[in-house]
Amino acid sequence: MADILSLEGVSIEHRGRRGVSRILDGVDLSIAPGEAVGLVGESGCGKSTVALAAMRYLPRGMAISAGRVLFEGRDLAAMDEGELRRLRGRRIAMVYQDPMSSLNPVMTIGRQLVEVPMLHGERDAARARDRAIAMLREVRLADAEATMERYPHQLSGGQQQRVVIAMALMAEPSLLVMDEPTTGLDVTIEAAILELVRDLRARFGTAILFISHNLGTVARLCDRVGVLYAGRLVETGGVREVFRAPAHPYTRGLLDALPDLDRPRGGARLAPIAGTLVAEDRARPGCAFLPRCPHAAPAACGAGAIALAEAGGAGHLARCARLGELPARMAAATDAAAQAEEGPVLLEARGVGKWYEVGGGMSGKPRRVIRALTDASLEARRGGTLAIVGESGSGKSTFARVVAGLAGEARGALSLAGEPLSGGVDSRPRELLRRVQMVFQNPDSTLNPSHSVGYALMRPLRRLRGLGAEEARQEAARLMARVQLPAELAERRPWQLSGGQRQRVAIARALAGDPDLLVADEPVSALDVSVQAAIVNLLADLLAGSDMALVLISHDLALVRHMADRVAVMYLGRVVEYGPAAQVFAPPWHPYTEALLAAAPRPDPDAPPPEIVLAGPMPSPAEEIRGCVFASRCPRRMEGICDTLAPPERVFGAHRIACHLELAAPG
Amino acid sequence: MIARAAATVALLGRSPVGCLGAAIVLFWAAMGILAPWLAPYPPNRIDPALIAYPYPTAANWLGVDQLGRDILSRLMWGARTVLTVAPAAVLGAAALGTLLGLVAGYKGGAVDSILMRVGDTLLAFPKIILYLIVIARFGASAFNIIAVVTVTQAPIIARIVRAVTLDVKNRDYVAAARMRGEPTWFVLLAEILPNARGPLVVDFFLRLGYTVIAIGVLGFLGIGLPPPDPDWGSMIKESYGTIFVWPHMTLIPALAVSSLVIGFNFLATGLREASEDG
Amino acid sequence: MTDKLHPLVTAAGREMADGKLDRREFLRVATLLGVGAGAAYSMAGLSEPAMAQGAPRKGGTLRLGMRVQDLSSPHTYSWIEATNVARQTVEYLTYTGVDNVTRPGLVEKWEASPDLKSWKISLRRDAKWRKGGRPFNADDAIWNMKRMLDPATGSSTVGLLRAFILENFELDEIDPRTQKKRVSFRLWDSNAFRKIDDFTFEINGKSSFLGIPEAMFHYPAHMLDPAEGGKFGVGSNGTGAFELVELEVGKRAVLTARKDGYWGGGPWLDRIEVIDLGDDSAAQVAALASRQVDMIYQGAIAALPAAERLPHVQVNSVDTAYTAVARVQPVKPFDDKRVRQALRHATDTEAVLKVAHRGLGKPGEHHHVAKVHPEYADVGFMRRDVAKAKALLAEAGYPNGIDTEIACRPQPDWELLAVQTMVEQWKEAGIRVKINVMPSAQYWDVWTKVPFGFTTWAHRPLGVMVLGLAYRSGAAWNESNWSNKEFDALLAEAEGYLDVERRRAVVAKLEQIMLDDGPAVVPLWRALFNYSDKKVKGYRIHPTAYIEFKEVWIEG
Amino acid sequence: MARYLLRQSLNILLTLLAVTFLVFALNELTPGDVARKLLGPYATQEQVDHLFREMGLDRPLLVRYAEYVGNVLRGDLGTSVIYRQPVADVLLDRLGNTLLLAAICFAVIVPLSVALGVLAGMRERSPLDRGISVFASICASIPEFAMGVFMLAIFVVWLGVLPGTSPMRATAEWPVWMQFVLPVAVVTLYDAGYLVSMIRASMVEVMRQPFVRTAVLKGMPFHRVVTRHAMRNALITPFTVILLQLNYLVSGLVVVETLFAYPGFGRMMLEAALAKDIAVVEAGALVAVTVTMLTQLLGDLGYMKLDPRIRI
Repeated sequence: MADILSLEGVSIEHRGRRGVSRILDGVDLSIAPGEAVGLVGESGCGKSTVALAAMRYLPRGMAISAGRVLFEGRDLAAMDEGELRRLRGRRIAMVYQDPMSSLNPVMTIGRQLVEVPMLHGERDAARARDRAIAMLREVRLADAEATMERYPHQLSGGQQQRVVIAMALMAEPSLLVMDEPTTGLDVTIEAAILELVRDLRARFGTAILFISHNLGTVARLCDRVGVLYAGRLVETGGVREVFRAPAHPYTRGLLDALPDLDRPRGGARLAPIAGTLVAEDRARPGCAFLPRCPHAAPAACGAGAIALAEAGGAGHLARCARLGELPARMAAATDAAAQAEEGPVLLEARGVGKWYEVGGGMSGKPRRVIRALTDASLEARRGGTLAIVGESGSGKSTFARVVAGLAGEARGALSLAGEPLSGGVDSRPRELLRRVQMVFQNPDSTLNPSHSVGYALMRPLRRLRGLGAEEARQEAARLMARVQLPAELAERRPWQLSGGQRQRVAIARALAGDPDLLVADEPVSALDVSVQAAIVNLLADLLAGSDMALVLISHDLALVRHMADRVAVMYLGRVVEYGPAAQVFAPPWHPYTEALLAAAPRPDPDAPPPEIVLAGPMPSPAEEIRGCVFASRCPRRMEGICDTLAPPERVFGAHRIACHLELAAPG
Repeated sequence: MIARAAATVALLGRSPVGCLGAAIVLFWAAMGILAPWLAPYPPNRIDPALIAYPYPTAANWLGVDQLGRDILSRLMWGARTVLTVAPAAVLGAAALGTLLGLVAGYKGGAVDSILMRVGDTLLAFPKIILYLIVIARFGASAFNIIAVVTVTQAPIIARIVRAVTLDVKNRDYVAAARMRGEPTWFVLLAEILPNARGPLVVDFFLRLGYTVIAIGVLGFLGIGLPPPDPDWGSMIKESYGTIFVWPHMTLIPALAVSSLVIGFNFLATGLREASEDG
Repeated sequence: MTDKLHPLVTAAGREMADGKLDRREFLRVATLLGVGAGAAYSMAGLSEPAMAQGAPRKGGTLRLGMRVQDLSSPHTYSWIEATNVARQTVEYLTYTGVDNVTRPGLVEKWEASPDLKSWKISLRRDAKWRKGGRPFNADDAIWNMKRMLDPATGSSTVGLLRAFILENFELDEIDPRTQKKRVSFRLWDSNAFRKIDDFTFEINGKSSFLGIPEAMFHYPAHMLDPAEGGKFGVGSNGTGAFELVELEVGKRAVLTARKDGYWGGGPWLDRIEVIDLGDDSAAQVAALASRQVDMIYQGAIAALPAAERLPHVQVNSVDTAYTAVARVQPVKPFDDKRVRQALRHATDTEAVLKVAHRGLGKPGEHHHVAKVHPEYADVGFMRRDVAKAKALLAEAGYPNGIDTEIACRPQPDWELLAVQTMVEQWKEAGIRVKINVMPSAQYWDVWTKVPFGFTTWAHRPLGVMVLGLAYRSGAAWNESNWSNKEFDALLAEAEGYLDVERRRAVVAKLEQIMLDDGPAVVPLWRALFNYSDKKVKGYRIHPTAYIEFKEVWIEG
Repeated sequence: MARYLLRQSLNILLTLLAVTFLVFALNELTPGDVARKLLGPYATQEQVDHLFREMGLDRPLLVRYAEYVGNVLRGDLGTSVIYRQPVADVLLDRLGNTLLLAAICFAVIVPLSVALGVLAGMRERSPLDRGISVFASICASIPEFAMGVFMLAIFVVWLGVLPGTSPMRATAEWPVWMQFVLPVAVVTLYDAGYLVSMIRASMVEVMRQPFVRTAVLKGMPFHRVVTRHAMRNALITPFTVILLQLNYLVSGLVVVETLFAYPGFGRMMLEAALAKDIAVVEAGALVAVTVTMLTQLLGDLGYMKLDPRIRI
């Protein structure tokens, strides 16, 4: 049967004020009916452009400069507006990254859904409506009729994405283009959406072009995969072949950079890919990956265009000049140095909580209490890493901010090396400020765009360590060396730095005061995988041999597994499970921990589908919950107990689980 | 800072509208600065002999007004006046508004509520009455006009700065600054304020345009800068009655004031586009 | 008119025959003393000017562009605009013409006692109230006169007749500010107004006063129907030729012709619409140019060039003693008379007239007596002399000139133009003056207080009148706080002479004192002007800016 | 909702009190004497003093303010010094005229600027956008007095097809509607220029939103994407600004009213303020502030209607 979609040597150029740049370079890709093809790559590789090209909806300034995009054999470029309209929504539909902004905020879900059949030949509004309700049921939205009357903002992120998927499937298209459909969603929601898509695909037989930076999601859903780098397809093949036996050094790098959920701390050092993608790489005549490739041979790789070549199994192609000469992939080496013993307790939290009052007063809104964090008792030891894991809204960041003093006065007792660590930064003495520092999540906002890197480092040196200008300058240079940043970056502004570099500066800044406790709130989650690994390694190196304690906040279980000595699992402001990493990652589990582990995506096509898929959204932190906070979503909820009584704490040595279930001690 | 300003100028260079705006503003600025040397006559020199034929001649390129004063010279000196008073007034408003906006946005709570309420009241107050009362009380002088514009525009600027502050104060770099024990003034001025620069600069030029209009309106209503020193609004008012016979006396200053405001607005548009693209 | 001439008429006639009394002044005196205008003209050997400009035509509407003010209390009107509307309904007892000659109005004739203290007033019998048809009688006149002189009314007529017929007395109240008893005034005698019969009454004053008939033409001296309690408005009763039928303050007023016959002949117009155009001169011209109005009450200088060019518009003007003076108070640096002289020497009054008033009028001569005044004495025209001004300043101890500030009003526009022109002229002599323009209302709050100001002075028929009001030591309106004993004495002397030549001789000295020591720069004498459509006939502009519509008609 | 309305009403009352007191107090600061004003420059000082006492002006400021507020609450706005009429009469008449002018302007401005703003913003930086934007920017840059002067020069002086003043009184040549043409045109060009820029900016922003892409990729024709999906969203942000124009149209037309001798509210306020006619100024301030606050309230309510995300 003919391909649904095929890209034949498609090149796309962007003409802007800064000249012409090549976004895609000779991409060949085809999708057969009912097939799911994944497209992976880091940010800036051009994967979203492929999606838009498939719908002939390129942003202004972009145009196809070579090649053709064929839909069911017909060139999209040759179609007129009317034909295109009949195609869009009817034959090809799209699911987008950010469901909230993809839905019109001022129209009801129902109207937005009904539009699709009405645009494509349906005359009977009632029939279109029935169809919309049926489709909402297909995407397993609980109350389909009521959802029709709702506005997008009244739904949770997961529900919104289900609506978008329903909208895409309304006309039963033959191709569904999904552009990062689960990015930004929590892992449990992501798992549920992926399951839904798998299921729908099986029922409707829709072909899927699935675009993601997350190798795990691609592995879970796709038949074939293409790897993009700098606008070029560097490797393509069956998902199993590519993930098991990656042929291109870039693909290998991507896979090796990921922490492994099954390998604990000290198990291995991550293997980052050196450098970052820069604009010049796009125009490189030979291999675009050359400057970052550990196996590059400039003579062979930089000479001229490199064709896709057979790399093992059927249909497994890679674009590498040294395809045959590459050494076999090596198992990551264990790093003995990282296996240091934990020291004495540095940070101790006893019943720490943070409730906010919102509304009331002059705002005219009713007063509500947001229970961001309740009754958290944790400790971090010198030389060790305390990881706090949970989905958004779990209170993990609130804990970090309470420790850092950014959340103001908190409930409960917090102490640092036995001394009380109370109040916000404004009331902490300078010495205490110096001892607790923080690394933030977002590399875009961690540095002030109006200050140079050097200034950002010198300022804390002068304030926290009281250094003079010249001393501070020298010390800043040392700090930069310590985080492996070239000295000349000191004069640069944040926007002239890559995300990874910015995060290094942020770490250097946090280290400036030579702190005892470093709080890192999702330090790598906004970075590309290849860069992520380098930062993780840097943090590990910094910790090794120091008696600094790290509090790591993360949603990524694999990363936590890789870094943590102790792990706390949080849900809706409460610690539901806490203990040494090894014990937390082994049964018995809190049902929530279990669900998180099941949902965590693994870049393994043969990993079994998750057994537990959590339904529904997390309740609002403003709700007062009498029983277990997890009861509303718990797959093992016991009627009458879980939603009325607070769960008891079950203690297995240093391992604590807050659950009503009679959990067996590890045997 | 300088590099950034230079980059902005370079970006502005790519916006034709922005270039045109900058050219107009620079033209008038040059006229104003060079008026003492370029103006063919003293701006207030009255020549009764010229009243009989006030139209443009070789000696008076733009003609003379009803008192026989050279319009070109008055226009140039008027540019000097308006380009002194308007920027001073807007800078005053920007300073006051920025301070209030920073404090309101950063402190939040009651301070915010009170400051914003005061600002709202001021904005709800009919402006013309405020102008009149102040000018009736303290007299029509450049300083008083600056003061009134400062007071009436500050709340608007405070709103802009407050919005930026509310956004920026939750940025991580502000948290980082607080974590190293920086005093509030430092956080406000060194960490938050520079990030409001973009919107403030665009607003600054738009506001300059409005202020030029406001000064013109005051002059036109007869409560503007005191005569005889040339002020474009007053020039229009003084000669408006003669529009049926000597339209040039009115139309020329009207064109001047319009072109300057257009210049400022185009410049602001150019800067906004530059910041969007940059 | 009268059966026998007042002795002073005979005396005046003799003076005129001797060449001592100006013919115009004779006319004024003779008519004030009760001689009919026609008779007075013939006594003076003149013929009375004809008013008619062709055969009047009945019908039509005249639209007048003028501020429409509140009209509710005629006896306290402060502005001519208000009286211009009201006068068409509620008339004056007398009428002083463009020629300074006072003619009968509701009064048919008057006779003064030889000492000018007692005046016998006879009313005409054919003037009837529009409502009720009752004739206008002596009770009506006395009621109006008494009401105007009542302190509770607050009429400016008091100022005119105070010395003649009022006396001060202390009230029982204590003024908390001054800790003295409050002072008020009342008629000096219960017989001050005495009714003789229905159409005759007597006014008895405590001192001599020639100006009674003119005082009855004072702008708030409207004769109201006593039944209406001093109020005026739409439908109010009156003896005049028109009825007020619509009034919207600030917008418009409409008058329609009386239908039951008017005593004075006419009116010719069916309807008068007064349209408020604001103070903006351009609006005036625009309205005139687009024929939205037929007449503008007062021309603004800014609108003059345009009005002159409109083919259908005619500019009416009349020379007056209207002016505005730049006067200083005796505070540093103006405490030195040389500085005051320098100010005058530095002023080119011909240029000011030309520039600020477009040449309409006469250049000022720095003393407040105009050529139109009968007792005007020519003491020489002071040409501008910048060098002399500088020398005087240096002499006074200001070799580098002086810096000061002048207060003035933005309305009427010529005043501001004149100030700007003078300021420019003074600058050359080293007198650097800043201009402080304040709204009119505000200026009238401070006009007697500012050290340096520019103040309008209205037209008054005699030169000594203004001198007495504005320059006599301690006078209420002596805005310049100027005090000169010699001047005061001479002024008192001049006021005592009915003989204009003798007065002129004294006035010459007064003028000389003003030039030497006086506080004022008098830049010009205005010609009052306004605009009317050429189809408007029978109208002559009056130096007081009063408009009388009963003789006006619209040509077909 | 009820809570919101209650709070807003309180808010309006407080602001009204604050503003009236401010006007009262500021007026006290300005030199001048109401009694003198009533009697004119030529009245004697005794007459002035007499009236001053009679009007109770010798009492303390707060007492007089309290009395004023009391009177206002009873519906008595006082008497105008310049018009010598109850303030209510003067105010209602002028306000009526202004409201008529404002209503016509509003009815022209809003559809015009919405249409132009949407047309310009739907395709950012297209020739149509450039054209409309530059035109709007120029219109908004020409001050009303200058625009009035230009129009007057063209249509009255040069062409002679329109009347130069608008006293709202039909004459043989100029029916009332023709007298409205110039004031409305001046206000419309100036104000619409500003609004078009606002709406365009908002429209550009909305057209960049992913949901517009969603609509296009549903297969919806562009004009329907604009009218059905983009327009309503694009009007949310400028909605308050559009309503705020009412504010400007009621109390900000002083220049146009002066230019064309239109007997309106703005000119009344100017004259009253110049003449220190405190009763009129106060009443005018009351009206202006009420209009401001009501438009804000209306804006909030309209917001809620337009944008389901907003709840009050």
